[in-house]
Amino acid sequence: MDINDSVEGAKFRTEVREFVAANLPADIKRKVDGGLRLEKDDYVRWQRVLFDKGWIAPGWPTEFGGTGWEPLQRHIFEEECALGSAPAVISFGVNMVAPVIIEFGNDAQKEKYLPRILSSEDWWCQGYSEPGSGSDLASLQCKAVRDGDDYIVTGQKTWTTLAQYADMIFCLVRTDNSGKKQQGISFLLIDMKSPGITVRPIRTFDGSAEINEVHLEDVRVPVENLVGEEHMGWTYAKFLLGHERVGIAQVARSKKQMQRLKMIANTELVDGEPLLSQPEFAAKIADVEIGLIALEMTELRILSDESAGKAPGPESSILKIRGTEIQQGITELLIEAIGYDAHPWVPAAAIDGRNEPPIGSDYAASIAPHYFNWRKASIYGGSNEIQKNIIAKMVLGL
Amino acid sequence: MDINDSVEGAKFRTEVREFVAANLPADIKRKVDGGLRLEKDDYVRWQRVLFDKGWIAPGWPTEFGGTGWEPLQRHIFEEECALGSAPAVISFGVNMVAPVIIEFGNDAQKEKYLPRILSSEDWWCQGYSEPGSGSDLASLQCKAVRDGDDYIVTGQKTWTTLAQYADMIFCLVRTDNSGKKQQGISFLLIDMKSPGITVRPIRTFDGSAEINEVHLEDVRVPVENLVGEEHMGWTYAKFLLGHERVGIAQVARSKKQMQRLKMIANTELVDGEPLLSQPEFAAKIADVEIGLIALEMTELRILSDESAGKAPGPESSILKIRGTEIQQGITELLIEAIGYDAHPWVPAAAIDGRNEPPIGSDYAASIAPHYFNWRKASIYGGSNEIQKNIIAKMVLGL
Amino acid sequence: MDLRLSQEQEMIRDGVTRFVRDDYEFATRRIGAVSDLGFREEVWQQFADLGWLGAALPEEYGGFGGSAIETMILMEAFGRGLVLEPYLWSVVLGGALLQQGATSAHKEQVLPEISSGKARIAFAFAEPGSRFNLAHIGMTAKKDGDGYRLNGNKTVVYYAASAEYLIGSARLGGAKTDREGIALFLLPSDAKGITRRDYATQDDQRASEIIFKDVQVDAAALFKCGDDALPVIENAIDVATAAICADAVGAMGALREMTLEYLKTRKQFGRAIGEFQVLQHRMAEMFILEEEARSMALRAALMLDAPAPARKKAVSAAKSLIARAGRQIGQEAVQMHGGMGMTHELSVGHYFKRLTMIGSMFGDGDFHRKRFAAL
Amino acid sequence: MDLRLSQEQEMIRDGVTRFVRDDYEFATRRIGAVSDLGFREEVWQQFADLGWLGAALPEEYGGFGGSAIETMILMEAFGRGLVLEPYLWSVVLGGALLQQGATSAHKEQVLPEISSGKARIAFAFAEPGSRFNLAHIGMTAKKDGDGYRLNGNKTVVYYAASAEYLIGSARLGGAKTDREGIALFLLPSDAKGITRRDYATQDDQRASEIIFKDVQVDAAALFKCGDDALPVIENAIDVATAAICADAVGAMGALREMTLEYLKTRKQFGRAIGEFQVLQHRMAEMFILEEEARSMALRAALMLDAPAPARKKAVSAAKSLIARAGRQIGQEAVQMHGGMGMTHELSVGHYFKRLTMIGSMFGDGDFHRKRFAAL
Repeated sequence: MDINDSVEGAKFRTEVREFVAANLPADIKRKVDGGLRLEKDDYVRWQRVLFDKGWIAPGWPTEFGGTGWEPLQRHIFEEECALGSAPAVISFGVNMVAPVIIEFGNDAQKEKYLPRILSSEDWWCQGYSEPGSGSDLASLQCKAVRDGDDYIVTGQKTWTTLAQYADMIFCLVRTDNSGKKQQGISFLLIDMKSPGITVRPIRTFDGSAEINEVHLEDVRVPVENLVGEEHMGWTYAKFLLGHERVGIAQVARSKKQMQRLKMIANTELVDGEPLLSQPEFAAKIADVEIGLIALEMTELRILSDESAGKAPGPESSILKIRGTEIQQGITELLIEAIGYDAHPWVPAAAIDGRNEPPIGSDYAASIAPHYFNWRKASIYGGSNEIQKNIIAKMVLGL
Repeated sequence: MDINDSVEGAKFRTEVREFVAANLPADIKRKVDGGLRLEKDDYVRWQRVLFDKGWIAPGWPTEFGGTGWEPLQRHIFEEECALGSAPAVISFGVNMVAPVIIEFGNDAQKEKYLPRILSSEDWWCQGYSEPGSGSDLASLQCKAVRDGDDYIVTGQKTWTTLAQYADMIFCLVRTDNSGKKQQGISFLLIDMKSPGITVRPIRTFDGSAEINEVHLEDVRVPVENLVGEEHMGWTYAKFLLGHERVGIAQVARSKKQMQRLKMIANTELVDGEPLLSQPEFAAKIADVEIGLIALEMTELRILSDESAGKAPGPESSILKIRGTEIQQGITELLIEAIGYDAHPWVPAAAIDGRNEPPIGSDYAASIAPHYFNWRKASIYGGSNEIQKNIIAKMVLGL
Repeated sequence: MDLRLSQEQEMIRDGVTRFVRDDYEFATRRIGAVSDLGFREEVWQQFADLGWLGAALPEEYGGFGGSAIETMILMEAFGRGLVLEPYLWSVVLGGALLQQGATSAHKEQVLPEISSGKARIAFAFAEPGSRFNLAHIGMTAKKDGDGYRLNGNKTVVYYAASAEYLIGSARLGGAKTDREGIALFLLPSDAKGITRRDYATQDDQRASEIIFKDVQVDAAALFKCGDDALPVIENAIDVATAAICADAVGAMGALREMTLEYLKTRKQFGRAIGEFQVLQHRMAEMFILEEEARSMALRAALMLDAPAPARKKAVSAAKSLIARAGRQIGQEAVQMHGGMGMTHELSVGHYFKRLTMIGSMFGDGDFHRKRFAAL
Repeated sequence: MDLRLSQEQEMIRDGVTRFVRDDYEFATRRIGAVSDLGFREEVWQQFADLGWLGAALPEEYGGFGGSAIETMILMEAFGRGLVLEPYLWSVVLGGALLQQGATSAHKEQVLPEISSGKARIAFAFAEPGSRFNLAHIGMTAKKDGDGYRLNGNKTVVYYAASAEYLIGSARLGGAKTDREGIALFLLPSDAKGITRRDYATQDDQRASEIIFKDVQVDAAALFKCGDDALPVIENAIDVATAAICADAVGAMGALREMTLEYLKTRKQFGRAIGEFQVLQHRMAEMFILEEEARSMALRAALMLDAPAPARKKAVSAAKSLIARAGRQIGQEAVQMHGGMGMTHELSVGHYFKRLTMIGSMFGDGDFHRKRFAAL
């Protein structure tokens, strides 16, 4: 055993680090470091940099444009991108719909969509949740009825992250109502410009507008946009949920936030002493930091098993639960750290290049909204309650 | 509103305090203060002191020997007894079976048993739990079959606290199996000297032997020992569970333990400084102490409602849950406080008047066993899980 | 010991509960929230007419002579409705400062204006870098002729823009965190040399950064100084802290109720999610936390007249527990509402934000735990 | 980065797992627990014969040249069986002290006796009042002719009664908590002037209070002194701490498994209690805690060869998390077993006690969190 990077691993780490340092646009880095709002263009510019380098889709098979990296190598890549202040690659295309297309799609679909995902020409969003079906995803009602060479899709999707930017949506739709609710679901790729689609923003209580309702009214979707077999969509959805383990824990991004927290706690003063030197606060930081170390090591153990050929299993629910708890824990300590400076609500401060001077310290404005916004982390993407159900049933056999 | 004792309340408080100080035998006080083992005789001696004063059964109607105190006055009494290092009055007779006899028993039962309970002539124990029925009390199997003027009782009771001292046991027994499990249960008073009763100690993992199995094999119990109506025992059992709120939170005893914890944390040194002055440890003590203050105030609110005529309700589950959490929290901090001194297992140290010098500090020996033993607090007497079920169903309507 | 409300107190409770339920719905509240003032002047007048502004003020100054219990009753109801009107700041905090600290001239002038709704007060006590230390005062008051000249910066001064009077803490002498050398000044909020930067807070309230630049006040503006000033400030902030604890209890109660309601109606996997035992136990824990918070807010109110160490200990115990309980109840309420809990449309998130802001107001949980343990 | 076991390591793991499962049942273990020695000499010899005593010791001293991973594998299995034999104390801690600190004469003499099972070592490091500070040493070593005279008290010296050798930390000079002036002595456990008071610990292990009164040792008994002694002690205690973390992980695994089994078989309200969602989620949390603990024990073992600051940080992170996880898992396991969990007859309570004692061994959670944060 060896906990250190291998010689090749260390070389690769340096390569990624230097690449990010040299190629990440300075304005994007500034926004990420300052917790400012990223626009669509920011994401796309960075994704195109990765695309040009051939690093946009490490998880794909090499024949479609993947890198052929081992899981641990991918881990290094993710870590160095995050530590270098690169924005996250938006998952919906590269890491969500693409693996489904690669595994279950036909050749035409692969030829049509994969290159456009690689090049960020298409922005994808995810049409899973509906108003009536939150944690109980399989109870979805959005209906697709066959009509000639088309499906006619009617229904509503919700919590659709960044749908306002999207060119395409992958949807779970109900094509049959007769059997168990998990049966009769199909997996459709839908052009967001199709007539009958309306996107309505849902404002969240932190003040941001990153999620949406997507209304579909008699939307015509060519049958060629069906992935795999009709009624088999639940299988593909489950494949997707269990597929992705690299990065789910968000260890590197939490490390980065932890650095920021410590910097801020070292700047804030309590009766002239840094807050960081107050034993009670230092203890809380240490608890989260120790949890983060445990999370990273757990992720490495799982990735190491994966490198050794062990199939992805439900243990990744651990990564989701602890990953979000730690992210939320850091936002909680951040808001604690700044005291009254968390009170002013200054939406303009989230925008890069603002003219007004900050209220309080220059890092303060984004901290409370970030704390509020991040409550979503334990709700979206399979709530932590659902993750615990999965562990109880799939791992513990209860 | 007024949070202070009324003039009469303050006078009464002084009266109780002085009475305890003057009448509690010194050897009993020494044992209670040192966390040493109390023998049957210690409990009985103190109970007889209270009996002679007329204070043994404050909760009873005056006609049977009660004091006629208001709930808040009883609270003062309980507090001053505990702070004065008096041992607790053993509940099974005075506070458990007696209220049932008073409410549902016949005159003969009242005349026979109540005076013997008041004078501590009879030691009672509780025959509720069985090996197969823990939290699911109503599923009990211990069978009573009518035979002339007797019931013949066969079955097993378990977790019977201090049954080794008992003269009498009050038992829930099954007299009918045909309906719902809550029906067909009867409430019997059984002489522990009856042929067919065997008491077997259950050693607990802390090393003590205060609980027992009680085996009943064809035990003849006169029909006159049936309380109330046959098959109606579940009603009486529920009455008993909901009856007693004064003292359930054990606030005064926890205050006493809190004083001890602070004394010890002030004695133990970390690099020459008292452990109590370490911010992390001081914070943990403060959290428990604040919880204790909240518990006391919650109890006072409930007792105040009761004084105003509001019937006891399921809110008392709060007192049970937080009361035991706080008791356990204090034992946890105590074991933390003494470091390595918790490791030696010195059973002889629990006995008053031992000759050996202690290992480590003289307060150390009882701390780890007490921490271990007190894990029972959240299990016995309706586990904290059951208490939360009660709150969810009875208070919140879920 | 008597924890029952008087008949008059029960009447106030019924009245304010009815008002919040019927006349202060979430949609109505929004009108105030988006207005310039941040609340509705007519509601403030209504408070005056109903006698609430004077409920806990002395009768000699136009009040009704009530106690901290009246304040608690009102604040709990206001918390339940996320009421925006600056009762806490003007009546409770401003009123306490004036009652404890002011000259009779000040009292006779200002208190009747407060209880009648004619004027409001804001208290500028926090400064950049002061965190929760009330003695951390860098603003200076220099003797200048018959009066004083004030210079300094105050931060997050709640409801300064809508107040006619400002009370400011300033330093006549001593180092920045000395307990001595502090003075309190009462001045018109539009005094020359005052610059404000107004903003909304995370929870739809209003506050300002205030710069005092060579603000001239006459000698009568000084209403407390020497060794007495800080104890007056501490007492008033304790009074306000007890009140905001009741505010939090009201918000917790509303959150718990709406979450309970959601659990009973929202269906997943073919049944109401309230049938899932995990959520039942977590709701039970929320309920216990709320009851503990209620007990502590009551106790803090009842102990406000106790000697300073006992008063401080009770207030800090309450605030420490309530900061923690408010965070947990808020987080659980959002979590149990799932995605709906994240929306701006539902009130859940707004209660969550309010409880978060209350968490650090007048000192966060750690600050008060430490103050509690040190006493 | 490579986290896979080698083939040899897998063989050791399979062997020791089988041994604990088949030959170290709870009833069998009891024979050792109630014996005079506190464990079974024949089991110790079996460990020697199976190569476990030498698994992590250097080949030149009769060992097999394994690493901290071999120690981790053995300790986790021992933890799973609550194994009583003093592997941790004699082989891991004693071995680390000798390897890092001893003269070659000592190593050549003692290490082969350790790996062959002929002798055992105990390390007397804690003193009354020392708490977890390894530099807090009041025992004195005075130069006396060619040797030294030792005087002082040591507390809770694990498995001193069954050890042939004692290692003691003593002070050649300096004040009680100075990092300098410390020396380590290796001496026969029956040296004249040594008085022991032996006892069982809460978790069925054995320990002693030891008084050193004018104990004469020759110059060769001193095996480390000056600035080097404390780093050697700290390193050895870190090695032992990493090992006891693995021990704890084994105990957690056993507890989690037996609790899971109980949940699947115990019926209440007409169904297995494992069907209650509250217990399912709490079991899931137990499982996560166990996996975190396993990750941290592994990481601590892998970092033992890193430079001292990184090693200390990794060991303290692990011990801090494991102290907390061990407490929670232990408490939950007892609670979910209900009344049965309280009995002496079932092993649950014994695992609980073991995890409690491990919690404070070599420093409790707070101590290690503080050490972690300070580095």
